Amino acid sequence: MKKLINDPLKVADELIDGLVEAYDGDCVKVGTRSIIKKEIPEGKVALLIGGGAGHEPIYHGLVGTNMADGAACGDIFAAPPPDIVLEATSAISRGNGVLYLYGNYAGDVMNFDIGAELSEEEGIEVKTVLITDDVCSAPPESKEERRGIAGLVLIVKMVSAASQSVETLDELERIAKLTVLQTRSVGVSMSPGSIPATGKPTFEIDEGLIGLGMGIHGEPGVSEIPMTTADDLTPQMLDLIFKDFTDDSDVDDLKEGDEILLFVNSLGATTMMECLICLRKAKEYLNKRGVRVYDTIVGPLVTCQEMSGISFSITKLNDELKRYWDVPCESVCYTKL
Amino acid sequence: MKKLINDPLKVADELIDGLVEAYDGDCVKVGTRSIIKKEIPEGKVALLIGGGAGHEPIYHGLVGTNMADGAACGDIFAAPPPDIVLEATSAISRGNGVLYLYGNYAGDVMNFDIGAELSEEEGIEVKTVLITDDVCSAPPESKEERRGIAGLVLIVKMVSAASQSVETLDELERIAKLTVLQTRSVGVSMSPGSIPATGKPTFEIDEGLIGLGMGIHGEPGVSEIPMTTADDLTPQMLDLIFKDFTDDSDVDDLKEGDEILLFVNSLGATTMMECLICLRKAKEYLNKRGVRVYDTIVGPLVTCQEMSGISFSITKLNDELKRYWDVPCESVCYTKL
Amino acid sequence: MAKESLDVSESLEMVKLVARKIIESEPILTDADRNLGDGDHGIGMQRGMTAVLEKLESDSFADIKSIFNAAGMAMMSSMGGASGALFGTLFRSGAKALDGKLAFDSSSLSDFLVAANEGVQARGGASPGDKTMIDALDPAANESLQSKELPINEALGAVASAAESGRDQSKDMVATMGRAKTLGEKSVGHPDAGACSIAIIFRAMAEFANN
Amino acid sequence: MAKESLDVSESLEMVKLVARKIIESEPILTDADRNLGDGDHGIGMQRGMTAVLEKLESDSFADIKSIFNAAGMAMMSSMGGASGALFGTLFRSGAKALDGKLAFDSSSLSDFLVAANEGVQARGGASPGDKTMIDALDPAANESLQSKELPINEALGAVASAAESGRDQSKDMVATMGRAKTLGEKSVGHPDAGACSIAIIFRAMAEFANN
Ligand SMILES: Nc1ncnc2c1ncn2[C@@H]1O[C@H](COP(=O)(O)OP(=O)(O)O)[C@@H](O)[C@H]1O
Ligand SMILES: Nc1ncnc2c1ncn2[C@@H]1O[C@H](COP(=O)(O)OP(=O)(O)O)[C@@H](O)[C@H]1O
Ligand SMILES: [Mg+2]
Ligand SMILES: [Mg+2]
Ligand SMILES: [Mg+2]
Ligand SMILES: [Mg+2]
Repeated sequence: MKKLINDPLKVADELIDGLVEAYDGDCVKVGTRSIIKKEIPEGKVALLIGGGAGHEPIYHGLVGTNMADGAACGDIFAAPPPDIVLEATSAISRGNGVLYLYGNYAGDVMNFDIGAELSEEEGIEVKTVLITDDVCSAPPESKEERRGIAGLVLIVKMVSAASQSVETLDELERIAKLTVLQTRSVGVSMSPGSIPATGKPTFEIDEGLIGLGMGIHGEPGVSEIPMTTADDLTPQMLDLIFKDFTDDSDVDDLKEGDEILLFVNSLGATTMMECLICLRKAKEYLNKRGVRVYDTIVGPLVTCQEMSGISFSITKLNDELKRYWDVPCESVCYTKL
Repeated sequence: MKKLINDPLKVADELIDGLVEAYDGDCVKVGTRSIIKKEIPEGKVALLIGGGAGHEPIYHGLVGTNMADGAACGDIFAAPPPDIVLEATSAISRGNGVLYLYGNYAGDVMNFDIGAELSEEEGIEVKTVLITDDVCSAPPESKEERRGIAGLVLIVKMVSAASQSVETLDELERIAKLTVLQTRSVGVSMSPGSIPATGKPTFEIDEGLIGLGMGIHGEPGVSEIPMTTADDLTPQMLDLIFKDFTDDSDVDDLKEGDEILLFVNSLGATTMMECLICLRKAKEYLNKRGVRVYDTIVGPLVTCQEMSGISFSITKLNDELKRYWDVPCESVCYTKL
Repeated sequence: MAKESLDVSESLEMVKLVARKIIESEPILTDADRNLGDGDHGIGMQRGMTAVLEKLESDSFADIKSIFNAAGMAMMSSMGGASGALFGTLFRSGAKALDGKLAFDSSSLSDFLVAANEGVQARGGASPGDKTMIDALDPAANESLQSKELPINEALGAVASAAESGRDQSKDMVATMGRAKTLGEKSVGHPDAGACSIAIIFRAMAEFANN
Repeated sequence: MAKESLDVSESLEMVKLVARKIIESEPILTDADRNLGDGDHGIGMQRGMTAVLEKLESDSFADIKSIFNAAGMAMMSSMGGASGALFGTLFRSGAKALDGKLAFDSSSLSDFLVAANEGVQARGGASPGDKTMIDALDPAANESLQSKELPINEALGAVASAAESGRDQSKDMVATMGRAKTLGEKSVGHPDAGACSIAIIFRAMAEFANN
């Protein structure tokens, strides 16, 4: 495999520098490896996202106009160290608290937690909401243990919009929790990505199988199932999301008349063509159930190098969430008029 | 290789259906396989783009708000047949002429020309401007023979913006020609994509080589060069663009103080990480020459299935083109606030 | 056994055989286009000829012209790509020369080929030597002029051989049109994909007429 | 030959050897994490230990504590990921137990390990049996309590063996923490990557003290 890089151990630093350039001046790099918005108003409740690199255009591509205030970036597939979290926190804090919003992985939780401790020592109030949208990674009873996968794009978009107008950190925390609660994803992986530093694939899988519920780093999923067609797989995956809304007593069922956001994500090597073919089937499925798609996103936004696979994410909207969704935004990862 | 599709011979039709769904009602399908905007004002000079499928999110993803009025879509890597061109033309015509704007490939030219003949028989005035941004595909003296590659995104964006306000087809033709003239691209390919129907790769290339100037369908380029680093390749590619502006007597040199648009495109499998690493080097190169990047786009927008490779496109701006660039737009392929 | 001409229903069967032979040859045509182009010629021709078969099987035809014209229309509107326009044009231009004909004889074959050759050259702008389908079509058209007095089965055999040797000669040519153009000298050594299709088309016709 | 303790400069060299051994073992650790996690443990540890080497080579150290603390800080701020926080915590928590110490003897080793074990369990929330680095660290800490009276080279040898057998036992465990959790029963058969690192670390220390 040919990768167009330089020193394989420096890819994370170099890609961050490139990302800052992609912002054409709207965002800047601070400290070791954080990207923050150039202009953050005094008194704003700040929003910090982040995670490991190698999943571009997330996470750090979600900073921008009406998007997150900053992102703390780790090395490839590695949570950002506490120092970087602290640097980012200090740079975006405007005296009204900082919300940390990131995917629920042990490494991220530990590093962000230490970063939060260090930030609090500097007098910055920090709260944390974990993104846990991957329904395959734990049953509804222990959904707080779930991983964060592609649903984060929908979640970060809405929480970012809310953060422009909320008055308190508590209020933003409430909104973030609500958004996470109403957002669920199911993914499959078909072939592995590789770690630039080693060139090695992150996992192995038979040519005839796909990993249902596999994580975006190649973490194991619920089961390996035979490779199948787009029209066969799509309903199976959506069934799991619908079932999860039903099984989880903290949320209402997804039912006729509901409005949702739909996000079809490619893990990288899966083409837009495939995503669109699956989207076509997903819409048919949703139409049949009378669930209305308020807005659709599709594309390779949450990737894992040249891994192939796809995920569906659904947010069940209410009037409040719809208001946040409607806010225009601009970032390298996602822009909305 | 695992592709998440259904009948391999139906991918083009199914992806178009999916694309229409991605527009959430702003665009609709007409005829066999065209996508058009739902609302096109009476008297508007209409803009039709198009080409073969399999390069998603272009071409048909470039229809939308302040983007193209319609796209005529062919099968995988095949220009749309004349009937489809005619259907799209009739559907978007509002009595003030239709501009065809598409990549210069023999197949496209022949089919769109026949489509234009059929449209003119129905009383619709048609003009054509070909996209010819690939500097590697012919010398400047015969630049009208060049292929159209990724620069089409910049070109379609600006011509679409202009089409919202021009009064005549001639005026839009003038603007399109100007935009094409000022837009130049250089691409490399590293590994092939495949044709869904056959599963076969579109070309072969040694593990240690990359194809400089290779077309987005795997058409041969100027030369095969040894695989190298991002920092070595990026300046080589930009040199070719700079040299072309110098060698072509129809345009001024790219020089200190100039403002440009910069687009770093992935052909599909090349990761955003790689694009960003190259972007970082490109910005360094441009800064050194005092050329200012007015706006940057980066991502897999002009793809060829799972082909890997990258291209740089540059538009040299003047006040007029800048005005068209500044217009906000929304489409599946590209959105700008 | 000499056969002076084919009637309408024989001509219909002949074009159906052409379609089936091309559909069968998809892998050969795909490989030819992979060498010099984008690898889709086989699939495109297959798609076109599938549409031709469908059209020919569902409609009825009063004369030879309408058979070839229907085939050309089916290709033109189902294929797209360079060969959709060109092979569509080939059959449609050729058909125009057969006004009112109820028998397909060697003289009609020649009229068909000359008109087809002109039509394709006008549409695509290629000339003999550019390494395109013209390099099989043009020799076939020339041969047909020499074979006007022969029985149709013999004329078709001669035309098919001319197309085949044109295809073979295209191997040594440097491409100056189409996707292979940028290859320059490196295009030498492979036959043109469109020329391969032409050879298959006329060989199938000859085979039909000789059985 | 029995050695009662290591002085500051010997301890410094010992930690440098640890760093070099881990760097060398990148492929083993990478493979271990590919089986059960995301395949980056080897690279992460390599990155961390490269930072440790740099730090230890450029600074001077007045006592044992500051060596381990510097190593922990270097890992914590260069690695990220679960192991950056955990291995950083290991060295920093362990260092805290060595206030003012100028010699690293078996009793210090035990104090270090007990504090490190506590620190890592508190930070990560894992317990023995969860199939994590704890399953090598906890047996090592327990062993160190039994070896307080031994010369440091012997105590380190015993601790390293305990860590290694803990690593081996982790093979049979079902993961209940970290990325491997979702594998459930399928996680059986592979050792935990972090446990592999622990075993390498203490084997390197023992090797140093025995040369
Ligand atoms: N201008 C032209 N004139 C005649 N034949 C052409 C021309 N351009 C292409 N061809 C023929 O078309 C063939 C390629 O067809 P196909 O692969 O279906 O189209 P595309 O190039 O659009 O992929 C070539 O092998 C060549 O014979
Ligand atoms: N909560 C935890 N407690 C103790 N050790 C853990 C915990 N989570 C992960 N680990 C250890 O970390 C190792 C993985 O480290 P590494 O691959 O660097 O981190 P990441 O999981 O972030 O990719 C595991 O093999 C395990 O030993
Ligand atoms: Mg990791
Ligand atoms: Mg083609
Ligand atoms: Mg072709
Ligand atoms: Mg790991």
